[in-house]
Amino acid sequence: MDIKGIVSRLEKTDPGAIDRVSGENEITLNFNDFNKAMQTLHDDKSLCFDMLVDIVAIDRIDRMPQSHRFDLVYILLCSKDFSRLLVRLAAGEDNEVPSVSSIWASADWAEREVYDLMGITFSGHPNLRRILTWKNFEGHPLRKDFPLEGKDFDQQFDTTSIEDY
Amino acid sequence: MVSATIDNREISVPEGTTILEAAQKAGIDIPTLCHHKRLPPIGSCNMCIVEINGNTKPVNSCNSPVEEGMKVATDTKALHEQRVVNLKKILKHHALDCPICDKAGECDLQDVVYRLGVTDAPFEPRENPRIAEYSTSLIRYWPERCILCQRCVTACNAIKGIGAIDIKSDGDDGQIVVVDADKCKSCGECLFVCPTGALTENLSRYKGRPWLENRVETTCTYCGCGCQLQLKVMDNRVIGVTTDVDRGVNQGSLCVKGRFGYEFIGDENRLTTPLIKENGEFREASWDEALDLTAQKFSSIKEESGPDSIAGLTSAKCTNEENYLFQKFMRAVIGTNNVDHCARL
Amino acid sequence: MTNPIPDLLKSEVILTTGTNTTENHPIIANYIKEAVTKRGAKLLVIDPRRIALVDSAALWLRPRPGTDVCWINGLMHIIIKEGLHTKDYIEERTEGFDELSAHLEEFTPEYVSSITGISQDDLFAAARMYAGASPASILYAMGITQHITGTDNVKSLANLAMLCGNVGVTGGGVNPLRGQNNVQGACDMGGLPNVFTGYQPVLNDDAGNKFATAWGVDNIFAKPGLTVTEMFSAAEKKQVRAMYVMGENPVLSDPDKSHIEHCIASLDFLVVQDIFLTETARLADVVFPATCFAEKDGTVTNTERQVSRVKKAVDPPGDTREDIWILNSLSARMGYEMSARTAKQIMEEIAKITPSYGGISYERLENERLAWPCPDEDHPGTPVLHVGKFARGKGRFFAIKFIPPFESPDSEYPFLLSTGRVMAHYHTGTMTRRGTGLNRISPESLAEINPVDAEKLSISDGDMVSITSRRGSITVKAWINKRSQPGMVFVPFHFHEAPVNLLTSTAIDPVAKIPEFKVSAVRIEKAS
Amino acid sequence: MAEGKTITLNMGPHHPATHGVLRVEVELDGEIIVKATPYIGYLHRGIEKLAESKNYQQAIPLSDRLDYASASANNMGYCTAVEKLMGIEVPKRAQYLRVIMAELARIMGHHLWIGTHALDIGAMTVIFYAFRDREMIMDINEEIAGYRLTPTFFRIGGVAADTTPDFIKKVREFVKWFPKALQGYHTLLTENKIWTTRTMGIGPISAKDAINAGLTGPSLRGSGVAYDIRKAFPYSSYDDFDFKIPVGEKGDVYDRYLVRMEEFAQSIKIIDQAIENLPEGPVAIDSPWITNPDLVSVQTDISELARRFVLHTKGPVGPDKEVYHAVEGAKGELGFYLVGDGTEHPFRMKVRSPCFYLASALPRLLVGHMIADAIAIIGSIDVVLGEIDR
Amino acid sequence: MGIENQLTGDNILVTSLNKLVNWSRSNSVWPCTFGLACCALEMIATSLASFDISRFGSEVFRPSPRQSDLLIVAGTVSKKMAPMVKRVYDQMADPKWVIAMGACASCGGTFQSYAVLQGVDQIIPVDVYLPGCPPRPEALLAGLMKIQEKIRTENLNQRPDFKPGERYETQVPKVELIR
Repeated sequence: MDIKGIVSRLEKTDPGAIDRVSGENEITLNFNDFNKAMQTLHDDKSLCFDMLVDIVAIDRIDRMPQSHRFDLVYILLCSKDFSRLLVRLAAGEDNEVPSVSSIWASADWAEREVYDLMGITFSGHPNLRRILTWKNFEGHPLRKDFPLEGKDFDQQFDTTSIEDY
Repeated sequence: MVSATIDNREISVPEGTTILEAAQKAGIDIPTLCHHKRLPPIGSCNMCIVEINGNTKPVNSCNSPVEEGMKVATDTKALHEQRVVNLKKILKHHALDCPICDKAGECDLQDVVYRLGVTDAPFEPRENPRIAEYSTSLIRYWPERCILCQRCVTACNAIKGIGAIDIKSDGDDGQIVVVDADKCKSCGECLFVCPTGALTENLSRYKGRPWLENRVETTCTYCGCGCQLQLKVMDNRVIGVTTDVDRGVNQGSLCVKGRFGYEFIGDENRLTTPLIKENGEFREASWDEALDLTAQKFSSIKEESGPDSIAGLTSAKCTNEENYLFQKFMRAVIGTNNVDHCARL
Repeated sequence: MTNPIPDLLKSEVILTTGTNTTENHPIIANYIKEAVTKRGAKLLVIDPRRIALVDSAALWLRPRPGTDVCWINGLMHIIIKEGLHTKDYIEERTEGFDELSAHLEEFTPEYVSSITGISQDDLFAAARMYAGASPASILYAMGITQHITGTDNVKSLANLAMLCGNVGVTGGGVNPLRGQNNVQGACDMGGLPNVFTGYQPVLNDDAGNKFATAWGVDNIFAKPGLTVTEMFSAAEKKQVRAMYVMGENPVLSDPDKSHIEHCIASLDFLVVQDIFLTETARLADVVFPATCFAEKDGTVTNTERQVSRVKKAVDPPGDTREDIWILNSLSARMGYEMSARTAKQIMEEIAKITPSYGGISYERLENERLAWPCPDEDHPGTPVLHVGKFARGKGRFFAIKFIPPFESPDSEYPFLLSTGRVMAHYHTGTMTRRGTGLNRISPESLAEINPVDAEKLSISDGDMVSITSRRGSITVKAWINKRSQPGMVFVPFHFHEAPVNLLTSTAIDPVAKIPEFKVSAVRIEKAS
Repeated sequence: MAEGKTITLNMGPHHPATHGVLRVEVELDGEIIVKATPYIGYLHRGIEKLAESKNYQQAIPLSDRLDYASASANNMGYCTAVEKLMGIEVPKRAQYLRVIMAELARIMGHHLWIGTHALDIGAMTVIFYAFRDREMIMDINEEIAGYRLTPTFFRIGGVAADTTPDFIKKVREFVKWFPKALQGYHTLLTENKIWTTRTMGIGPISAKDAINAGLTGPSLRGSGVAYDIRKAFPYSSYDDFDFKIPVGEKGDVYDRYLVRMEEFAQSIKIIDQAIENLPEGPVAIDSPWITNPDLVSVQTDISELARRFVLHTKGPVGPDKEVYHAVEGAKGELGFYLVGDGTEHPFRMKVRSPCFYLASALPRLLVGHMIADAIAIIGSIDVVLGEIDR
Repeated sequence: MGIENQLTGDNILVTSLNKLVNWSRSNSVWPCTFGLACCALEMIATSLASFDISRFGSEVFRPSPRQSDLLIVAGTVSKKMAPMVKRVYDQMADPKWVIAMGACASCGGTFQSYAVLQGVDQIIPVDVYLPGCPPRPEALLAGLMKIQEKIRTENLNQRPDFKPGERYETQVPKVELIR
């Protein structure tokens, strides 16, 4: 289904959800009715985006004070006609993004990875904890203000300092 | 105000601004080589040619002013070919030593070649290499890399008003020649504006590439002008000084002390540990021992003959914060007003 | 400086006296040349030496050293006689004009030209040039201040500027060119015996109490302390028994070197804190290794009162610590805990108790440079001083009498010595004589002697000559050129091989206590 | 176990059958798996953070080391994504060469899969035959790119070098030889009684669950969904070749095995068509902003030397845009989400790794099976830890 | 520890026996399958038909550290994996040797990042470093030959592991029953 069809369908089911449409397959959703819109994207018969391909978190620290810091892009796929849709959501540094793991099972690990590397918390996630780094790792590496070589690059490494789940 | 269109973009600029400045203000980037923001227009490289009102005879945009109702095209096919031919003529004189040249990585010639996508230079390179006739003890001239763009000569005359160098001839053996040897103060103005590696610093033992070193913006430590300059630092060593054209009162230009006086920072006989004199000889001491001895001496002298028996000399070479702390130390801790510094020398 | 440096581009006439700007302030010389060549300004140079500025000068007066008050009064005499002074500006904004004009009666052109050696029509041309143009700015430096009449010279320049309505206007002003990168800052920060920070006088009590409470100390003496020259004489008389020298090299930079060394020897305890083992540090009991400008964070104030940032680029060598750390730990060991640890916190502390630095903070300095006085956060700083009305209300004219210099040439010491700086070196050469670069430019000390004198003393260029004064003698290489006047010799003071301050006298200006470096009587002979 | 007591067993991270450093904490009720929670991150190197400090050309070797079993397939993903960001078109010959290298890489990946998968279940000899054929592909890699496992043969705007005569000969040899070898695998395994009992009906996943869990590639096609990026979103002139998409029905280990074996054959068909009608022409886009000048002209020509220096220090500039582009890697949809910011460094590079989602589906696959079947299931989804942890 | 305790001291009888022990050890170095990343594939390729590590007596790749003498650290050692590497090394019986295969194991290689241990020699002693990313199978065989050469020229009581305290003290891992 092409972008115009999707937008018109969404306007009918939950009006005001779409903030703006950009590019050939990207829509931006408002924060507070984000969860409902995603649910309709998945359940609605004619849309049926039944696969969440990936969740991308981008740290836009350079435009910090004026606008929000993080951009979350959900890549959805409809397995009927193999059409792809990018859903963008703007998230500030401290607000909790509603989790979509109840809608798509693949979101479970994807959201854990975004939490681990970027530090965005998801409300309603079954067990939101670190997945790639270890339990007592401080900081979120993919943030722009995190040094590439880590905070203790020049100290002697000691294995007992690593605690894991 | 004069209004004209550049690449069908409406612009209106004050009388007398050149087409190049107007284009830059409108965000159009015309390739240039001999133009420098700090210098008056030179117009020796013909990179910035534009077509005016459709006639195909190109005009240098860096030194021709905007007239009312002028229609300018900055990037047509003919212009591109003409620029490529001009660039090839310039490249004819240029030596093949990018890998060993200090300026590689930040060289304007490289950027223009990369941008215009020149892929060959059919002209015959020169047979006999040119012998350098201009070099000061601090600035080295590589005649083989000189593209005769005359930026250095203009800088020496326009900014510093000295006029110590000039260009010999435009032909095959053209190079910089010294007009008046003892007028040159080695201020490095020519070095600063040189687009290629023809004029390089002849001082620092350590060489760095622009993407390896980081540049720290600071104020010069010598005279009272307070020029803003950037220290080039590579693995904890200052290897050079550069400036930024639109920073501070000096707008990019420096004097010989500011540009070349950085060797003392990494000098080997810098003091590195506290010293205490015992019967005429200095011996190294730890910080605690030296500080304790000083504190104890000051306190005992203060008790015996009062706070006014101690005097302090701060310095005009320390920062404001250090001066403030010093006089606070003398006035609050020692309790005397005997504080002075060398404002009088 | 009352006006910022770029203001020079707006002045019609630039009067420079007592400053070799091309060698000591090259960037300001840039602006002067740009003003002269591009903006059509006229340059009036009044300097005994033939400095490089003279090439682009419209008129060059060559007074005998030490006669500055005389020719300034002479110019004012002519301006008033020809009615070129700005009457309404004087009426409305100054006081003491009639007393001044009465005093100027005796400074007729003939009397002035006999004293200073400047021809009469030069005096008339200079007076008409300066008074005719508005705005006109005055630049001066050590050539004016390093005399026993230093304060009088500056006051007379102020008189001249106010006479022609050139103070408090853009392109005008009386502008001292400070010699060092933070000498303005050091004075602002209270590095003087008689003032706290921001020139709040020690004498007035509420300033004293304010600082006492701010620093949590019971009381601050309301008695001004000793200046540099007085400190050394007091040390000789055992009144001062200990000294703490930070970043200074008085042995080489203060006048009468042997006197200084003698006083230091009589000290009980001397602490020196510097980046190299200088001549003074060698005589010290304890030496602290300090950091240079590339190894610390902080701010400096340049000659146009602009505060700008100094940022740390490299780590200090060996076990060297920052001066802030040294002072903090020293005061902690003497029982007074200083709370501010970093330069940023110290600047906040300064801003709280110094009105003129009130609005200066590191955040603001990140993207703009502020000229004090800048009382609060959103004040843009004041590039031009005394706009509208003078700081003290009305500008006051002073009737200054002319006093000859302390030592004038006589039969036994026929020549006049003046000390100063060279382009490639800085002060005692602690920093500039380290590397190879600047040493190649000017490797050694050169005494500039006029060809006429060289002829008389049969000295040729490059010979070693010995220069002696009542206090000592040095040998130095001669450089024969037209820069010095006949009967005058110029020697730079950077080189410890030829310590010229052996010759200078300790005569000081009564008010500013600045020694008379520019005029000493000496004798020159060919070194055997 | 009496009274419902269960044992918790730690499989990995150092375990011969976990294909690398995957750790699965399994709760056993006797032999039956009651609960399984996989732990990953033991090979997390921060490739996405490293890519942000490199320029576009320097990040190519990083993409090599994502799914190291089939290196060129990742290069295909990264380079086509960057070219889509910069909006440049790669010459035809380079596209064909890229297809050949990518398909060879897919076959290499499947060789590793069939070898270790069979070894885990007990068929010792398959790995020897599989790696013998894999060596032939390694020789081809070495022939044209100089390195066996991580050739880094792709460049932005084309490929690193043109073909050598030996390369064409070796590829033709391999295309002629491989179907016979494939037939060998079939005789070894497909009708093998032990193989079928150990794999049929084990670890089934319905199409709906597979899609919901984000599975892609052979594991999804095993459940009957014919989703292949080469057909759904064709790239690098894949639509010039005709090949079939093998699809299973029940989605168990055996179906996935059949799908991959069929993919062996299809890839050979693609390579055959590509090598036969390899078009003439340049192998790299001839834009001075992107392609490096050849080494000879650099020694003699200043403009080429200057251009080479700028290309090596700065490199091509990515416009201020965001783009998502996916390719069909050996394990599934390998996507790159690239954010350019007008400089030569990528502002953000997110790798959509298929194995990440395959591993996340493990709990659903393992529960209810015996511990021995877990080995078969892990082998059948064919995860590579370099791509999961990035 | 077995044979060393009885054979200390340097006399004729022992030296020849010394050679015998070293000869037997060097020709049957059993590596532990410790594949972490891309180097693991080259290690597998080395152990299979085309490069055939069994010519050097090392074809027996023991999965459990208890039965292996040589630990080939093949691949990037991330900081999360480091304790496991240390534990596997500690569980190996002495005498044991270590090959750091590839640039990542030797010095962090291309991955100078927050999550990678810059060189496995920070946590365990390494005998042979193999450059390459991944090293060619022939390089791995060359490394193995270096190890064998080292074993052959070793004197029995030189073994650091023989004298307790010299080598890395075996850290007894915290074992708590996982409920």
